[in-house]
Amino acid sequence: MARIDIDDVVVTYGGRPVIDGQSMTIPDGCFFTILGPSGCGKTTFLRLIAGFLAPARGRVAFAGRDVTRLPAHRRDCGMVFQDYALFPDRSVFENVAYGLRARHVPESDIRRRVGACLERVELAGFADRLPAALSGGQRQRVALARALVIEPLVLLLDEPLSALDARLAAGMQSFVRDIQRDYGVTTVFVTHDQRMALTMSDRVALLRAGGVEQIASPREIYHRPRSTYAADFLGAANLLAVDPDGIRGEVAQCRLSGARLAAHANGCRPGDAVRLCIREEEARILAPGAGDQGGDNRLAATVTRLTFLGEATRVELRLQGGAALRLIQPNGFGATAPEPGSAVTVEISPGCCLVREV
Amino acid sequence: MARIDIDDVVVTYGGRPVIDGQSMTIPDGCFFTILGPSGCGKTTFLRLIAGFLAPARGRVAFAGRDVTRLPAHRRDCGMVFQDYALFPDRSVFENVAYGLRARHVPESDIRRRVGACLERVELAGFADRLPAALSGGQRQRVALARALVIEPLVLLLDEPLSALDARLAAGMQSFVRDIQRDYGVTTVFVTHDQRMALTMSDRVALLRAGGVEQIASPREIYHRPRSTYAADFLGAANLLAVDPDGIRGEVAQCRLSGARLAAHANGCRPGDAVRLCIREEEARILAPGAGDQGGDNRLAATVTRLTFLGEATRVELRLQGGAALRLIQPNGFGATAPEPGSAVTVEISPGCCLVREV
Amino acid sequence: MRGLPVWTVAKLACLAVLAAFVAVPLFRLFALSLQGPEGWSLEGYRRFFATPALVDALVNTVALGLATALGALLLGLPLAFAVARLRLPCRGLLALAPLATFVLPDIIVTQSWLMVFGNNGLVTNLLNDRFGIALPGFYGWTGLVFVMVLQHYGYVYLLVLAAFRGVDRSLEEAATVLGSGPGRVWRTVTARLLLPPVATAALIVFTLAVDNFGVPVIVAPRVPVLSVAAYNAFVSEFGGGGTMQATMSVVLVALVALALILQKGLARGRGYQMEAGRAPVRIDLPAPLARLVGGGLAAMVLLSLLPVAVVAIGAFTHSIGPVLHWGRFSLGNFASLASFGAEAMRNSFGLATLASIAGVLFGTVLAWLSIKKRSGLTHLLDYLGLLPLAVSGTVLGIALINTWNGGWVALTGGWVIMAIACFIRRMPYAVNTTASAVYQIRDSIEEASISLGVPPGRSFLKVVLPLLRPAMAGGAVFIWVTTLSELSATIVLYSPGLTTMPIQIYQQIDSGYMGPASAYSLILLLSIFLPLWLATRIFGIRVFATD
Amino acid sequence: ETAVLYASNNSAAVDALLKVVGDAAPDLEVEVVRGATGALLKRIEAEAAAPEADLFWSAGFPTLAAYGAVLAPYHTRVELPADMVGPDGLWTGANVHVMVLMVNDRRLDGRSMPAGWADLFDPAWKGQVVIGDPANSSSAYAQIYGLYQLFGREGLEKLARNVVVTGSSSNVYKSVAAGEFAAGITMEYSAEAYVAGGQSEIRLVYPAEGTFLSPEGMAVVKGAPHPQAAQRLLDIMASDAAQAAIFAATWRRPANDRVDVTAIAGLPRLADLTVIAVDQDAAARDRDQVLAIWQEVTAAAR
Ligand SMILES: Nc1ncnc2c1ncn2[C@@H]1O[C@H](COP(=O)(O)OP(=O)(O)OP(=O)(O)O)[C@@H](O)[C@H]1O
Ligand SMILES: Nc1ncnc2c1ncn2[C@@H]1O[C@H](COP(=O)(O)OP(=O)(O)OP(=O)(O)O)[C@@H](O)[C@H]1O
Ligand SMILES: [Mg+2]
Ligand SMILES: [Mg+2]
Repeated sequence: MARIDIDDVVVTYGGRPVIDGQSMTIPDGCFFTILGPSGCGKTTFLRLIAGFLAPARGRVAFAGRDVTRLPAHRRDCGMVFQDYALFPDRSVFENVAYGLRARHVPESDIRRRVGACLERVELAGFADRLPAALSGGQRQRVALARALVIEPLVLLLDEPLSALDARLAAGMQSFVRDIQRDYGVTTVFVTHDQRMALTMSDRVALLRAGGVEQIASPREIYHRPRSTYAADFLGAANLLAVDPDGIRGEVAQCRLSGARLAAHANGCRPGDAVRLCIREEEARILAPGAGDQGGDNRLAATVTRLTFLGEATRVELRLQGGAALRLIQPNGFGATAPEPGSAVTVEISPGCCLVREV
Repeated sequence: MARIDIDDVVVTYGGRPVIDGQSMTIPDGCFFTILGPSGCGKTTFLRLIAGFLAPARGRVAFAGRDVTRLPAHRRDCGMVFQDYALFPDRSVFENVAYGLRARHVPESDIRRRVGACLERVELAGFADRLPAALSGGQRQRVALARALVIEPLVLLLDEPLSALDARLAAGMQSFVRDIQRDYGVTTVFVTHDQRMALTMSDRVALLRAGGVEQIASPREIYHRPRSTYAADFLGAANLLAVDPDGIRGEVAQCRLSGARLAAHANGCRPGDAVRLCIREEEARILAPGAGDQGGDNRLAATVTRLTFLGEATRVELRLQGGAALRLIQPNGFGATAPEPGSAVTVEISPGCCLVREV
Repeated sequence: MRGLPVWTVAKLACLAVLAAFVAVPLFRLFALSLQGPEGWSLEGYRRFFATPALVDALVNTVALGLATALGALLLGLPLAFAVARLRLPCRGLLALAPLATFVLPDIIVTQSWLMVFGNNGLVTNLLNDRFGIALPGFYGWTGLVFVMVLQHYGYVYLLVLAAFRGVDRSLEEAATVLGSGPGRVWRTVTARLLLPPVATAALIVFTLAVDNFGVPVIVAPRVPVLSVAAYNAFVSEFGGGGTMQATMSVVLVALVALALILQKGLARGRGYQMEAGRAPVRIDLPAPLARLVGGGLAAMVLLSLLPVAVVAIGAFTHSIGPVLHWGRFSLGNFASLASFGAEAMRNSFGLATLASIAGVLFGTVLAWLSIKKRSGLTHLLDYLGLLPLAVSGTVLGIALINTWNGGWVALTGGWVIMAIACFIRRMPYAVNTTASAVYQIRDSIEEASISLGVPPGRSFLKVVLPLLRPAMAGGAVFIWVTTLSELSATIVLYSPGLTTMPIQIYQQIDSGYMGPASAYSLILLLSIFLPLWLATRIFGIRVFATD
Repeated sequence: ETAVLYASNNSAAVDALLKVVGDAAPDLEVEVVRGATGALLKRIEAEAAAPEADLFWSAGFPTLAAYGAVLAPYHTRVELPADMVGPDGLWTGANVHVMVLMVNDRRLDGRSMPAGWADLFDPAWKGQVVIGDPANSSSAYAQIYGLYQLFGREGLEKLARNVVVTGSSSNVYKSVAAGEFAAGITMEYSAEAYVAGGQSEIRLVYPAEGTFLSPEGMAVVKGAPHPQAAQRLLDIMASDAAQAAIFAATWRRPANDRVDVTAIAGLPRLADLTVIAVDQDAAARDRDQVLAIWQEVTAAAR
C-alpha cells in the first residue's frame, strides 16, 4: 500500500537514453496501467520501479520514502515478467511457493495459499509439472500466481495476460482486481492492449517513445485524448484533416467534405494545428431515406470495404473529397451493412472532438 | 502452396495423449486459424505440421503427399515460435537473413529483401541490434519477419501478434495477409484471440482440449456455433437456460423470463439439451416508452453493472426470474447507459440462436 | 539494484584470493626473471632468444600445443556430441570411461604406451615378427602427438559435454524450419553457440600440452620442448641464480597467457542468454548406423584406455626390483601398500574433496560475477582466474613456497598450502565449465527471485546455483578426479605425513619400480571410479547430467 | 625424537634405512619427504626462512657445494675416508656412484657387446645409445666430464653423433631395460637392479678404459628444526650397518669403505676396477666450459 512517485527520471541502455527526464505519480491503492506501443519503454518503467534499473538521474519514492537506492528485494514488489522467468527446475507448486518460503510462511499455510492460488488461475491439476511441460499460457498463469500469492505492497505486471484467451484473461483480470482491492495493493499494469487498459484501470498512463503522453482516467483518455497520438492509440479513431470555422466555449464548428459539423473543442484553440477525431462508434450509417434531407453532422459517402469482426462489422467509406472514414456497425438485429460501392449517408456524433496534432 | 491434411493423428507427451485421433484439412492458399484456450493443444498442432513432433498414429500430408516422415527442414514451412526462438548471437538482420542464406539467395537480394521486410515490421533502425537489446514486441516482430521473408510454402504462426499493440498488430496482419495473398501461401495461424481469428481468417478451427470442436468460416462459427463451448469462446455470449416450445424449420419458439422469443434453431431438434445463445450485441435496451407495450423478443430487466470498454459500454442486467444478461451498447451519439438499478426493457434480436449444450 | 554490496564484496573477496595465490607469486617469478647479475636486467630474455635450442623448443612447444589441441578436439567433440545427443548402445561406457585417461599419471601412461608401441613394444614386435610389418618409429613426434592426444581428448569431452546439452532446442528448431538440414543447423546454429566452450576446451588442452613434461621427456627425447627445458632447469641439481629458470617459466606463462587472450577475444561479445530447461531431444539413429558410430567411438575410447589395461596387468605381475616378469602373476606388488597406502589415500581424498568443493564454489561465483555482474573489476578477475592455467604445477608450487614461507603468515609445511595449490590449479576449469551454463540463465530468473523478496546473495544460492548444478557437478567431478591424480604441485609442497597416492606412484616409477607403481595406480583408479560408479548407480546421481 | 629427512634416493633405499634406524634407535622417528634431487634442494632453499628439513640425502658433491649456503657443517662421529667428508664437514659422503655401460643384449642386433667407451663411437651405434643430460644431472655430468678427460673434444664429438640425450637420467636405465635402446651410460646401482631382478638380457659393462666415480653426500640443513636428531640420524646413516643395508637393497656402493660389496652382492671391489681419477673440484670448476663443448658437439651432430 504505497503511492509511487517517479521524479524526473533518466534511464539509459548502454548510454542511449530510453527514458529521458520523465515523472509520474501512481496514487496509493490505484490500479494504474502503463499503456503504449511496442518498444516505448513500458518494461523499462516497470523495472525501474522494481529496482532492477538504477536511474541515471532522478528518484523513485514509495509512500514518500526515497527508494532509489533501496535494493530490489527490499521493495516488496510482486512482479510478473514479460518472459515469465519461471524457475525451470522447480515444479509449478514450488515456483508459486517460492516467495512464501522466503517470507517463512508456515508450511501448512503455504500449501493452502498456493493451492487456492493455483485454483484461481485454473492450474490446480498442474502443481507437479515442470515449466517446460506447460503451454505458453499456462506458464504465464504460473508467473501470475507466483507474483500474486505473496500479496505484495506493490504489484508490477508486465503484459501478464498477453498469452491468454478472452475468457481466461477475464478470469485473471478479476483475480488481479480482487487481490488489488482486498489488500489495497498499488498495481502497475503494463499492457499494449488498449481495451484491457480501459476496462481494468483506475488511471491510464499512455507512453510515447519513453515519454509520458497523457495520464488520465480511462473515460477521459478515451474521450478527451490530448493528442492525435493518444487518440489513435486508444481505440480505432478516424483522424480527419479539418478546418474549424470557430470555437466557442466547448463547441467547435467545422466543415468536413462540404458538410457542417459540431464537435467538442477538447481544449483546442483557434489557430492550433488540429484534427477531428471520430471514433469508429461515433459515426453511423443512416437508414436509406432517413438522411436524405441533409443537415448538420451528416455526410455523403461511398462504402469501400467491409470487415467482419464478430459482434460488429467494420465499414470503410470514402467521403466526398476523398477522405477515408471507418466505422463499426453492430451485427445484432439483422443489421446488414450496405454492399461495397453503395452510396450512403453517414451521421457523425457530436461527441466527437478535436485533438491537437502532435 | 499446398493443402494440408491431418489424418486421425495421435500425439502424446510422455505417454499422455494431447491430441487423440484428430483430423483436419487446411485448403490450399487458405488463411486458416487455430483458435482455442490456453493449453488446448494449438502449439502442438503447429509443431505437428512443422514436423517437430512425430505423431504416434496418423498421417500429415502436404498437397496430398504424405510428409509424416519428412524431416522438418524439407517441408518449406515458415514458422513463428510462440517464444520467438531468435538466434541470440545474431543481429536482427542476420536473424532475418538466416532462411535466405539457407536458400542460397544472392547477397544483394538478401540485403534488399531483409531491408524491405524490416521496414514492414517497423524495425528498420534495429538491423544491427542483438535480440537481447530489444523489447518483447520488437523481438516478436523479428520472429515474424524471419518467417515471412522466405516466402515459404506453408506459414505457421504461433501467436505472432500477442505482444503487439492494436496498431502494430493491424500492420503486421496486413503484412501477413499480403504475403499470403501474393504467394498463395497456406497459412496456419494460432491464436487465443477470437477477434483476431474472426477478422483475419478464411476458416477457423476451434479446439477444445486437444480435439477439434468446429471448423467453419468466421461468420458461421460466430453466428452458428456448434456447441455452447464454441458459442462461449467466440465472443462474449449469454448462454441462457431456455425451454423451446417448438421448433419449426429454422425457427425455434422459446420462453424466457416469461416472454416469448423467436430464435434460430441452428440445427437443434426438439428434445436436445440446448441453451439460448444471445451475443452481447444481439440485445439492446429500448428507449423508455418504446418497449412498454410488450411483445415478442422483449424482456423486462434491471441494470446491475456498467463497464466502460472504450467504444462501448457493457451493461449487465438481471432478467425477471433471476437470469443474468450482458449486452454492449455503443458509446457514440451521446448514448448514455441507464444507471444501475433502473428498470429497462430489453429487446433480443431474432438472429440469436439455440446451441447444443456440450 | 544490481551489483550492490553482496556482489561487490564477493568481487573483492575473489580478488583477494587471486591476488594472494596467483598474482603475487607470479609477480615474484617475473621479478626473478628480470634479476641480472647486478640489479635489474633483460639478460635472461636475451639469452633465451639467443639460444637456438631454446628457440627451437619454443617453436616445438607451440606446434605440440596446437597439434594436441586439434587432435583432442577431433576426438573429444564427436564423443561429447554422441554422448549428449545420440541414443547409442554403449553410451554408459562412452560417458564415463574417458575420465580414466586423465586419472593415471602421465609418466605411467607413457611407459605403458611404450610397452605396447615402443621399439620393443608388444604390438611392434608382434607385427614385426608375425607379419613383417614395421611400425613407424614411435619415438619423436609420432608418439608424442599420439600419446598427448589420447591423454587429453577426455578434457575436451568433459568440458563441452554440458554445453552440448545446454543448447536451446527451439533455436535448432527455428533453424530447421527455415530450411536448414541437420548439417547446416549444426554449422550455423549449434556450432556457433558452442564456439565459446569449445574454444575454452581447446585453450585448456593447449595449456596442458604446453605444460606437460612427463610425456615428451620419455617419448620424444630428441624433440626439445620448453616444458622439459623449464622443468629440468627447475629440478636441475645445479643452482645458478634461477634467472634462466624463471625466464623460461615466464615465457611459458606468456605463451599461454597469449592463447588465453586470443580465446577471450574469440569469445568476446558471445554471451547470450539462452533458455535452459529445454534440452535438445536425443537423436535416434537407425540401428546399423548407431552400432557403427557407437562401435567406432567405443573402439577409440578403448584404445585410449589401453594403458589402463597394461597397468592392471602389471599390477598383478610378479616383479623383482624394477623387473617385471610378464606372465608370472603375484600379489607381491601390493605388499608395501599397507604401510603407505592408507595415509596416502586419506590425504589424496581429503585434498581432492577440499579442492573440488572450494574450486567449484569459487569458480562458479567467479563465472557468475564475470558474466552477469560485469564491471572493470570483473575483467581483472576474469584474467586472474584463468591465469593459473598458464602456470605449470611445479612452478606454481615453488612460487607459492617462495611467497608464503615466512612473513606474517607461514603456510608452507602443512596441508593448507597443498590444498591451496590444488584449488588454484583446478579452479579455472570450474570457471569454464560453469561459464557456459551461466550464459544459459536469463537475467530475469534471478530478478524474479529478488522481486519475491529474496536478497541477491540468497537468490543466487537458491535459484541460480541449482540451475548450475549439472555444470557444477561436472566441474566437481573433474576437479576431484584430476586432483586425485595431481602430482606436479603437490610433490614440491608435501611434507612428512602428507604424501598422496600420485606421489607414491611417482616415487615408485621414478625408481623404476613399475610393479608397485602399477599396483598403486590400480588402487588409485579404483578409488576414483568406485565412488563415481556408486554415485551414479546407487544414489542415482547424474554426474554429468546427460539425461 | 623426530628428524625430517629430504631424500632423493629411491624408496628401496629409504625403506632399508628406516629399518636400520628402527633397530638402532627405536626412539628416533624419521619423517621422509622424497623427491628429485634438484627439486628438494630448491625447496630447501625456498624454505630457508623457516626450514622444514633436518637432513638432506643425497646429491653429488659439486651440487652440494653449490647449495652450501643452506647447509650446516657437521663432522660425523663415524670414521670415513678423508675424501668422503666435505670442506668443514659441510657434507658427509653417503655413497659412490660407479659409471658403467648398461647393455640390452636382445637389442644388439648383430653389434658386438661393447667392451669400452670407445666401442660406442662406432657409427653402427648411431641412435642406439642413451645418456642423461649433463646440464641437469650430476651423474650425467660426471660421465661426460670423465669422457672428456679420456677422449677430449673429439671423443665427445663421436659420442654425440651416436647418443640420444634424455632429459631425465632415470629414463636412461629404464629405456635400456625396456629395450628402447641397446645401451645406456648410467650408474652401476641402477643397472644392477635389473640384473638382480632377473632380467637376463641386461649386462653391466665396466669399460676397459676405466670408469669414473661420482661420490654423493648428505648434509644437515642450516637452521634445521631438530638439529640434535639430524646429527644422530646422520651418524646412523654413515654407520656400517646402515651403509651395508642400503647397499644390499640398492647396490649403491657405500662411502664407508668397511662394507664388503663383493660379499654382499657379488659386485667387484672398487680396487679391482680400473678407475680414472677425477678431481671433483676441477670438475666443478670446468663445468661451464665442458657443458659448452657438449652443447656445441650435440648441436653439430643434429
Ligand atoms: N513438453 C511437454 N510435456 C508434457 N506436456 C506438455 C508439454 N508441452 C505441452 N504440454 C501439455 O500439452 C497441452 C497442450 O499444449 P500446447 O502447448 O499445445 O497448448 P497451447 O494450445 O499452445 O496453449 P497456449 O495458448 O497456452 O500456448 C497442455 O496442457 C500442456 O500442458
Ligand atoms: N538491454 C537493452 N539494451 C539496449 N536497448 C534496449 C535494451 N532493452 C530494451 N531496449 C530498448 O529500449 C526501448 C524500450 O524497451 P522496453 O523493453 O521498455 O519496451 P516495452 O515498452 O516494454 O516494449 P514491448 O511492448 O515490445 O515489450 C526499446 O526500443 C528497446 O529496443
Ligand atoms: Mg516490454
Ligand atoms: Mg502455445
